Amino acid sequence: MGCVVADLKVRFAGLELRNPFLLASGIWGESGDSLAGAWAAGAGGVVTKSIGSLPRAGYPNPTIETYERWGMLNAMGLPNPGIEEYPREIEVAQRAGATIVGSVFAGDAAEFARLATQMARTGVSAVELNLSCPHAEGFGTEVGGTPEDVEEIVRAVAGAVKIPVIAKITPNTSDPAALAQAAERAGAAAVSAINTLRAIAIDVHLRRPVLSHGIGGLSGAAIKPVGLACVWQIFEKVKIPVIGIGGIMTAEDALQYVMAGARAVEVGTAVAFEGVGVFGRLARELSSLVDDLGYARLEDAVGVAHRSA
Amino acid sequence: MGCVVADLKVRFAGLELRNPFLLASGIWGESGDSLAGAWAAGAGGVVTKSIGSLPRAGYPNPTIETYERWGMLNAMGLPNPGIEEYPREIEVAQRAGATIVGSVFAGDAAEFARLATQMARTGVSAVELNLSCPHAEGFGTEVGGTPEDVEEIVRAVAGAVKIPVIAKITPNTSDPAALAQAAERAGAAAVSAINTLRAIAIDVHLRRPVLSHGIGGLSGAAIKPVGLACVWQIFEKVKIPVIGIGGIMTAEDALQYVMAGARAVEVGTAVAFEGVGVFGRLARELSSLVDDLGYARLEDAVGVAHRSA
Amino acid sequence: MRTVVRVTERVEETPSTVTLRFPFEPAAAPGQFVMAWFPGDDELPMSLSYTTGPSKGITVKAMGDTSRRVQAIRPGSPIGVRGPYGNRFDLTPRHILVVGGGSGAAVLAPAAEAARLGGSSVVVALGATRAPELLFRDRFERMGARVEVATDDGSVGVHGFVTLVADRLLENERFDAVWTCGPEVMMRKVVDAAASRDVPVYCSMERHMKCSLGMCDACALGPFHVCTDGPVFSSELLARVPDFGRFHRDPSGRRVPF
Amino acid sequence: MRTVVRVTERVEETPSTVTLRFPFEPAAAPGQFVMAWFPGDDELPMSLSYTTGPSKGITVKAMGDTSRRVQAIRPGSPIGVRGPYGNRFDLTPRHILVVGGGSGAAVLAPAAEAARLGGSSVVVALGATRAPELLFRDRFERMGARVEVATDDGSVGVHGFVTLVADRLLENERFDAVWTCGPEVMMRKVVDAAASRDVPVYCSMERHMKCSLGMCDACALGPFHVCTDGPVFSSELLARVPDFGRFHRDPSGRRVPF
Ligand SMILES: Cc1cc2nc3c(=O)[nH]c(=O)nc-3n(C[C@H](O)[C@H](O)[C@H](O)COP(=O)(O)OP(=O)(O)OC[C@H]3O[C@@H](n4cnc5c(N)ncnc54)[C@H](O)[C@@H]3O)c2cc1C
Ligand SMILES: Cc1cc2nc3c(=O)[nH]c(=O)nc-3n(C[C@H](O)[C@H](O)[C@H](O)COP(=O)(O)OP(=O)(O)OC[C@H]3O[C@@H](n4cnc5c(N)ncnc54)[C@H](O)[C@@H]3O)c2cc1C
Ligand SMILES: Cc1cc2nc3c(=O)[nH]c(=O)nc-3n(C[C@H](O)[C@H](O)[C@H](O)COP(=O)(O)O)c2cc1C
Ligand SMILES: Cc1cc2nc3c(=O)[nH]c(=O)nc-3n(C[C@H](O)[C@H](O)[C@H](O)COP(=O)(O)O)c2cc1C
Ligand code: FES
Ligand code: FES
Repeated sequence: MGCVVADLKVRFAGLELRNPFLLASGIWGESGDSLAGAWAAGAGGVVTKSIGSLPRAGYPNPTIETYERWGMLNAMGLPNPGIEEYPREIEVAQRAGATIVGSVFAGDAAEFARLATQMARTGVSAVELNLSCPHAEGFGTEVGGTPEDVEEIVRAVAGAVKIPVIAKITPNTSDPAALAQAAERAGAAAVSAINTLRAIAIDVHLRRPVLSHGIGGLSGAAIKPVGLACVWQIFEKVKIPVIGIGGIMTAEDALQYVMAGARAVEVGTAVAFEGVGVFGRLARELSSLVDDLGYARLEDAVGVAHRSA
Repeated sequence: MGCVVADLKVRFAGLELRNPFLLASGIWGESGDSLAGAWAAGAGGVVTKSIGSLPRAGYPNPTIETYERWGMLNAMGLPNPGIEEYPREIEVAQRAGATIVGSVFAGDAAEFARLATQMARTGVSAVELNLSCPHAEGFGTEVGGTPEDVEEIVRAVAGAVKIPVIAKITPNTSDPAALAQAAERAGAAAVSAINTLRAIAIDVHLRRPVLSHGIGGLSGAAIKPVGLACVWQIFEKVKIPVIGIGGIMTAEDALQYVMAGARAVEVGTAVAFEGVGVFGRLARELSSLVDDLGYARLEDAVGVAHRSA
Repeated sequence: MRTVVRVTERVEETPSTVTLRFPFEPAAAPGQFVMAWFPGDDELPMSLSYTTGPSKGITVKAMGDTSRRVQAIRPGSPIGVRGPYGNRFDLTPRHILVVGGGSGAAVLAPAAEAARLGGSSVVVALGATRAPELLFRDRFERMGARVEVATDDGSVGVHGFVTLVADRLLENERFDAVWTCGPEVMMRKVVDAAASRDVPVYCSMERHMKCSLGMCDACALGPFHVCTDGPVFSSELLARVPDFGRFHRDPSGRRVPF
Repeated sequence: MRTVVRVTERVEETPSTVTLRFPFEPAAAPGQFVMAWFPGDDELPMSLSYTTGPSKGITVKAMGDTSRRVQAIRPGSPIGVRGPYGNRFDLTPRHILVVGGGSGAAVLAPAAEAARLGGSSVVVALGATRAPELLFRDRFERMGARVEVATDDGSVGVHGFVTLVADRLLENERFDAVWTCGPEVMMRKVVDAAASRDVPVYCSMERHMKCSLGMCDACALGPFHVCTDGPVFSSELLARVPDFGRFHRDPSGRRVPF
């Protein structure tokens, strides 16, 4: 690395991140040691695995399929230790000094509010609502897939907690911006997009779906153009900050999200393909790239691609 | 090739195709010579470019972006010679003996019915309704993105023409099966899925979207898992045949669609990456593969993956 | 697959023609083209007028709105480049007649250069509206080609179309091949003239282009696509194409007679 | 990245252990594992008990429901295999003590074979509930390793845990390294015994696995992931892991004490 000068700090929704790269929910986030590890590797912050009211084992294996380096399919089934057990994991990450966003999932608005309240009590910096898992029966898009659902859930949570509420919305919709607008109306401090795309893998030799759950969610490079479009469309319709997610593998990918309107990004599948060292590399490379392009601060690039469009 | 014995013929919705591989709409389909060329290369049938009431130049360049070998983004903007000019192109393909499906797009149900009627007059074997272009202002998903829209349009067309009506539906929806059910209710002979996924590409050096239209549609291998999930979900909800589309590059991809419930498939982006010779290769390889798996006829494999799920 | 590069050099070749040079690593061969995107403006197919080394070039003639704006591009400006695309001139013929009209010399010059380097002899019939518009005349001479010119206004060389020059050369000399690029009606005449003398002609064809990947059908030329089967077509192949010299297609795919 | 293969051979190694052989081309090293999918049933991490050549193998002990059903799999049945994953045993130590309990010998046998091929000497402390359950005893002997056994019921060898044998061997001989695989409480004892004698121990660890790609966090072991940082961990690293020998995590990520 040559001289790295560009300022990658981002401030939004009451959060201050040392760089825009958050560990995405569901990756390395079930245990406190792993959250701490992602932070130590250079993540700007970490989002926990989505936590529910009760412990869940998730779906049986197979839960994962990969497509070369460009895609991954998963149906984990929201495994998590449950909100009673989880605070001890958060504590481990807190001792390591990590900036933590607590992710929760629930079956209705009241349960979301209850969970978010418990999550807030652990001292996390913000709470992210998983309104968007495409393969969890009774959760995810099944309860948070319409603007009405999003509005009701976010309103309940925003009324219950003092920390910023981030609504994580689905790309499996005709109008992602409408979901973001609903979240904004209901008091969300930010929206994050996208979760995985509803997808499936079939094995022709075995004549069956590969994943035990059948339907899963597609992540990785393949979904970057889709995530970018969601962020692009959301940015044009809401004033609250947007967190971009989907297929970020390089600093350039991240900057594409920023120029489309994101203030921060989350990184998931890249951790599987490259290891957690990806966070250090992304931060270094983004700093150079932002500098090369003549920006003093990353924040100056937020949404700039809209000006020429 | 060793001995190729499996029967690839497919019969559905009044169509009989020599093999299940149709040329997808928008690829090689603006001129009659190209339609004839795809047929000569071994396609089981050809779908025309989507034709509208008037000639359209489409969007200015750039209209295309590619992602290595796994994806492509386009916003052509539905260029087409218009329904008055187009019959002479169909005639060229007819003289070559091609089985032809005429694709049309329109701004409302009445225009769809008018266009389909004109298309039917050319003698095509079926008409495919483009209810699903994600980047055409006033067309595509903007008029055919909800079950109500689909039902109204398909009903108008099915009442106006005698040839089979195929409704091509969008993946940019929370519930693709609901769109297919609407098409079935309204008298569609088949549904085809999927069209491209709404997506965008940003160039960070130029700080702008790459395509002149900004938003485009993602196709190619990247969308195969999504297309398969749409076909899977549609197959569980409708009785009419399904045509699978999205990212088919190999015979195995095609067979995945068939096992998920498709009776035929359309191939688009593979033509750009491999050339039109892809049709001959796919048919040869699928015949062997189907044979290896112990099926006498491809049709015996339709939907089999649902039995084990 | 699109690279954003900065223009390093701008050369006014003729009053209506400008060459832009830029760093672009991928290997290219004479005859090939790139899709050149002028940000905020159109993306256009442009033959590479400089094909060797890491610094490539395109030579743009002022035709319509975009190409006129392109001419104003200064060194340092970014352009998007993808490619190179298409096939190439076959360099094996030993005695070659090059027939260029208008901006056609842009693609013919690097091809002739490569042929000369390979030891072939090259005669160039070069046409333009008027003397200062003769593109790459010096470049052809520097490479050791014999150049014979024609101008519409007779300001230099033969008064009239370059096909007059080509006809005369074909009558007096035995060429192994003819390479031509220019208005299609001109190329059609060259093909007809050479046919009667049994000399194969290779035409660098133009059609409206969008994808340049052999997919969108915009550049259809009979059963071919100019972007992937061409842009260089032999007279033998063109004999099977009724479109040749008769009609092209506008961006909507409608047939437009020449 | 998942290959569907057909089982070519099924060997009943002990009353509760079955080896399945199958064609699988990717190169593998002793210590590595695959994710083996038994269609219609679970996908489980399984050490490769045969790592060389195109025919690989896994050796499955009847533990719970799935592994019991797996044992019924016949030659010709399809299984899905992805991998190999994880790190490998370092083969440089010259005098190695191998301590295997239960199905642990599955991963230790190919490692010991490779070490013997490399010229190292190997002593094996092998434990089981009863004599017929001693896994790969013949295989260890055939490769020229000295084998000392322990059984819970005393039917053969030392009556009691294999750690008794290991302790005695560590006391009487100077080993360059100890390799062990078996119940974690056993491995913890081996590590403690070797620590006092300053011999490094390499443990093949097990945790619940889902992705095996270092992503889902199911296999978290302190700051490590068994699937990508392991499964082989040195006693030096394990000293930094409070979980070791104390708790693992169930499929929901909850801590479960041993
Ligand atoms: C393979 C190929 C190589 C070419 N090489 C050169 C070259 O080296 N130098 C050069 O000056 N020109 C070249 N052209 C022509 C060039 O692409 C443009 O057609 C020309 O610059 C006019 O563009 P315009 O937008 O200014 O004109 P417009 O006013 O838009 O139109 C003038 C003409 O240009 C054509 N045109 C516009 N857009 C395109 C397009 N996307 N593809 C093809 N034709 C188009 C129109 O059909 C019209 O006939 C080449 C074309 C092709 C197909
Ligand atoms: C790296 C590694 C290598 C292994 N190698 C072998 C081997 O060579 N031979 C062998 O017989 N066993 C091996 N195992 C253990 C094996 O994966 C299973 O745990 C065991 O077969 C029991 O499975 P079951 O479903 O029958 O038992 P269950 O009744 O489901 O459970 C019994 C135990 O198996 C564990 N288990 C179930 N699923 C998994 C899973 N996905 N990942 C890890 N543990 C699981 C449970 O935690 C439980 O403690 C290995 C495990 C790991 C992590
Ligand atoms: C294995 C896996 C597990 C995931 N679990 C969750 C989860 O629990 N909650 C959630 O909101 N998103 C979850 N996601 C979605 C990611 O957070 C992210 O939105 C998505 O993977 C796209 O980003 P990527 O392409 O960088 O992976 C999961 C993704 C993967 C691959
Ligand atoms: C360049 C291009 C143009 C397209 N034009 C049309 C069109 O006119 N009408 C239509 O229904 N679909 C159109 N499509 C969508 C394809 O028919 C197909 O649904 C999609 O590309 C997915 O298939 P693929 O991955 O095999 O390309 C177009 C796709 C591409 C790439
Ligand atoms: S430009 Fe699209 S096919 Fe040639
Ligand atoms: S099994 Fe998923 S991280 Fe190891």
